[in-house]
Amino acid sequence: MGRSVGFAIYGVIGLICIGLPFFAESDVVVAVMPPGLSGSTLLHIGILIFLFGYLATSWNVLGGFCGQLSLGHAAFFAIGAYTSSLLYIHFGLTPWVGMLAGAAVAAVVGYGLGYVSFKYGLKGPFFALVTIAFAEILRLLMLYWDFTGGPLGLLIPLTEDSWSDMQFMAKEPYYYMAFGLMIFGILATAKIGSSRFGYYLRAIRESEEAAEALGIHSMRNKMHAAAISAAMTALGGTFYAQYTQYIVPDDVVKIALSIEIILFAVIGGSGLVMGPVVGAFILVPIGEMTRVIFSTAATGVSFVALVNSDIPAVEKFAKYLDYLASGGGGGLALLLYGAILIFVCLVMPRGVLPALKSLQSWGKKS
Amino acid sequence: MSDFILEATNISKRFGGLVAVKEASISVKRGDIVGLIGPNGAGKTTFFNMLSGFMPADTGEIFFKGKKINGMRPSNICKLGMTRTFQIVKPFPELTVLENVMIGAFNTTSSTTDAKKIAMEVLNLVGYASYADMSAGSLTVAGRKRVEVAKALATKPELMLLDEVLAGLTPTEMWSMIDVLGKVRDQGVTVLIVEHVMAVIMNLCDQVFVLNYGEKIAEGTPAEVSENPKVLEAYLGDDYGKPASGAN
Amino acid sequence: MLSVKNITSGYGDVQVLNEISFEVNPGSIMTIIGSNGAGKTTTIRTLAGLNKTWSGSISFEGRDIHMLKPHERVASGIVMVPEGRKLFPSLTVEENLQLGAFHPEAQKRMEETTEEVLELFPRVRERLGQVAGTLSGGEQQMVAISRGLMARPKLLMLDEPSLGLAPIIVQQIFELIAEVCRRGTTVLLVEQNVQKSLSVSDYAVVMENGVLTLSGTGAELAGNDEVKKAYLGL
Amino acid sequence: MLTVYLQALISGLLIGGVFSLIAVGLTLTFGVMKIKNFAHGDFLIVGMYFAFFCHLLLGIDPYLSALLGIPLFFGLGWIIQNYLINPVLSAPETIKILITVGISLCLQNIAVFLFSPDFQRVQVEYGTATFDLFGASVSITRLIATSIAVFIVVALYIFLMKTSIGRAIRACAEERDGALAVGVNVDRIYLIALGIATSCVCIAGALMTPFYTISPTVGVSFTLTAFVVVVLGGLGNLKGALVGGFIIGVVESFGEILMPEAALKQVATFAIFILILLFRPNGLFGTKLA
Repeated sequence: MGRSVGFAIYGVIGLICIGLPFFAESDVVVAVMPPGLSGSTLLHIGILIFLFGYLATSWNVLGGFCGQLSLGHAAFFAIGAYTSSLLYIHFGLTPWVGMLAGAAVAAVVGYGLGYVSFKYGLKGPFFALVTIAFAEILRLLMLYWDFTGGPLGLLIPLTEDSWSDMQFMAKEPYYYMAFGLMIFGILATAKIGSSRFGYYLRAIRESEEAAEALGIHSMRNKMHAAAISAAMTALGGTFYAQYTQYIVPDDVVKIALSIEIILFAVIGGSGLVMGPVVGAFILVPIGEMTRVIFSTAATGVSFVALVNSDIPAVEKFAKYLDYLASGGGGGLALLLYGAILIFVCLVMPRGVLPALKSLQSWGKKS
Repeated sequence: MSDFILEATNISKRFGGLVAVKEASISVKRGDIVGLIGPNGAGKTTFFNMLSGFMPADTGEIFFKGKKINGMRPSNICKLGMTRTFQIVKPFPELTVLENVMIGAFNTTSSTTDAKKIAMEVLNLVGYASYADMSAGSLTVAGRKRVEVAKALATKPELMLLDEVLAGLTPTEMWSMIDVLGKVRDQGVTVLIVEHVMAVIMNLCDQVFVLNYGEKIAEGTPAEVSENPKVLEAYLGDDYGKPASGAN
Repeated sequence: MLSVKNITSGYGDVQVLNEISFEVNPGSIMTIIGSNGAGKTTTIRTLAGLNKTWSGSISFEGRDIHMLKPHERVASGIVMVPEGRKLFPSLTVEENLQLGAFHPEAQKRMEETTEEVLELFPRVRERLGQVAGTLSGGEQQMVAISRGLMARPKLLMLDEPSLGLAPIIVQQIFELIAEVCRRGTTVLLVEQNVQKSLSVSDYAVVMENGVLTLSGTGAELAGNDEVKKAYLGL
Repeated sequence: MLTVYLQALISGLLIGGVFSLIAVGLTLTFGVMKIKNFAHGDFLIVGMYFAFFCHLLLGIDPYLSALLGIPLFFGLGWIIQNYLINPVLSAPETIKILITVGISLCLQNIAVFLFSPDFQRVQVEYGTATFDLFGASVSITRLIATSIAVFIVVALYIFLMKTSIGRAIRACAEERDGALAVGVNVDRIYLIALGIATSCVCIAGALMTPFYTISPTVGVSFTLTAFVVVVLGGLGNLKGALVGGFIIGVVESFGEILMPEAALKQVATFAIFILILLFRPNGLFGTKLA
């Protein structure tokens, strides 16, 4: 009963997602949207939801199912983005193949990172620290290397609309690709979750010793999880590179990206197939709406100019309040994410999805 | 193949200055239920950890089915047919009872359907099938211990090492667990059991080894061991049997 | 002095104690004996406030204490010497003792108490400057008891003081416990070592699987076949 | 050539003390509460902006505001421990880490919201003053910052070793149950410990303002640096954090001249970090507090 209701809800949301591009520009949708939002931004938000839902789903294989807290997944994202882009720029290789190459590179790196970390028994916060340090090293190297374009990054040469080059002027094709990516992520993790491998990962998460006693080679399985998770994340990186057609290290390997990926998974419900997707569906719109609504900040007063201006203190303060009311210096979206993360940790540590489920069963009982 | 499924000779373990196990030897005959007893802190769990591969032995050799298993990782030892339970039970708390047992069952199959079937058989055997869908984290101590045994049993072991599966149970729970252990033996599984509750050892075991301060102080049938003065002393204090002096 | 009525307690959602009731009379040594896993440690931790009292009541000198926090119970005069001693291993013995007198009342009289305690435990005096983690098991147990006494308890609760000690040391420890009681501190002892603990106890109860099954004076229980059965299953 | 190395050594030592002060707070949190505080470095910006506004609005010297701010810094740590961290102490490790990640996100973005992501500077007249030492130039502000930082670390060490509260803090770090048994109010000790930890970082932040640009995101890299120092010195080891701070300071400044590009200096630091985590997880000096 509960299960079929769940499937029905997912189905309806899925259908709305598929249909959205057809009515994004319709009068009804435009009328209910907050000011400043166009149909195209709506699609952009959709793409971000799917992409982040997919990335969080990829992270979930290692972080959720297997319980190894990686705080450096942006590294794999960047490997995916750069590998396919470099192959495309230098050898004209289609990103469709490039993305597989990126996934392969990421898998090897993930496997290696897993090997050194797990061989020396790094767990919990220490594994997290190694993954952050690894991502930071990669970021610094990418800023330095010539072949990655250094701080200027890579610009993907524009062609006309082309499926083989994975390039389009319109948003719709990207929208459906992102949607497909997310569906692929859901199906892949669902398949993993119900297989022996998935059971093994959860067993390792809950007690590595008990898992070993039952014949589970914990190290090997953890490494497999790291490789799969890394490869899946890299696919998302290629998509991102093609979508934005411009990548720089400070966008694709930043710590904030790693944290956002985890955020969606944890807030939605890590270790569950749908948890990360639910997290992205809840948080990305909140974040993006906040950004859109308060985007006026950029055109408003500059904080530095205000502070250094010679006007009287009272007037200065009044102007400062105006500045805050228009969104201050920004950051509200991430501030909200942080606050929601804290709230979830304190109140529903297993995430929103399990909380909703227990609410549902509680409702049935009473 | 020798009669003995497990043979450990002169194994020792030292932690810093403390010798937890000192040159202890044990041999377990195929098909027996063998008890390993001793007062708290006698080194029984350390002994178990060495046998099951969770701790390397400092000295000595361990043979399982004639194959030397020193240095093998626990998962490989399990694949060979020896599994263990933990004194402080380690259920997978977020998983259901059935899923817990399925994880053991995956030792011999990669199919989820088969694993489910094996797990249900085992749960029926231990009399816990009706709890299959409960989450393991919500069970009582008795329930957790049963799941612990079921998980191990589902790996289809030839030898099971059970670490205090009865401690903390009420008498009723205890007797039903003893019943389970009898059924396990009837399945042809050899059992090596660490236990404080002596009643079990007396009723169930074919052979008993007694450890005290890391050394083996006695071995034999339960009847022989319970008459052994060294054992009485280890358990009840060195002047047991003399009239109590009282506090006054 | 201490009156425990129908308490239940446990860890997480696992219940260990099932409606335990007993009393401790002032100036006496009372012992709870039982095998491993019977719930003895849980009892002491519940009395000390480290485990929550799920139901029932604990009153100490006529005052309900089961709602008090651990440090408030120490201040009211109930002090625990935990199982496994739980010394602060990299602190010196002296610092361990000073920490024993942490609550303000005890801190005021620290010098006086230290003298009294060291007089009782001359071995501890010899080790004052040494780091606690480097002591032998018996010495550590003495420091643990001394640390407990530093709080000037009215009731001292000892959890398995004989654990892991050689028989000769066990003998010494029990003699010291009897001496502590003679000097005016009531003692609640939890032990697996039946014979030794019964020999110093005024009164004892047997605990099995979270319930109390037998009670009597130390001498009565020492000769009891039921006790032997509970331990050896004979 | 030799002067270059001497300069690197001196520059490293001059920032090392500040690293130590930051790391000491982290190691204390680690040792006492077993919390791995991923928000630790972000408290740096609290101290920085505090000093910035004290200087801008009231004309107070940053060194004085480092002192004046202590009640605020301590209170902030106290409140965060009480309302956010104490409630999750018995939760799974992941939740304990994630809540500090949440705190980090909030601190950073509150600063972005209130003060914009732009860089700020505290302009003091002695800001660029230097003196010459064997041909290498020594920045006065860095020298003062490191000296005060080392002074505070030593004072904290004495506090932990000699006072009754200090002993209780060490007791909690070593053996929580033992501390409960002797009647230490452990929850309260935790509040004090995080209060001290945040104070250390915030003071370090204020001390850095005369020579370091202020922005909401500077904290992140210091969180990492602090973890490097703490792991190097031994988790929960105060002396280790003091020495480790100087080692990492020197490593970074040598990295700056030896690596093909100055920006890569942290690659060396992080590489050392990973190697230590793998091969010497107890650090150079073991794991005991103090």
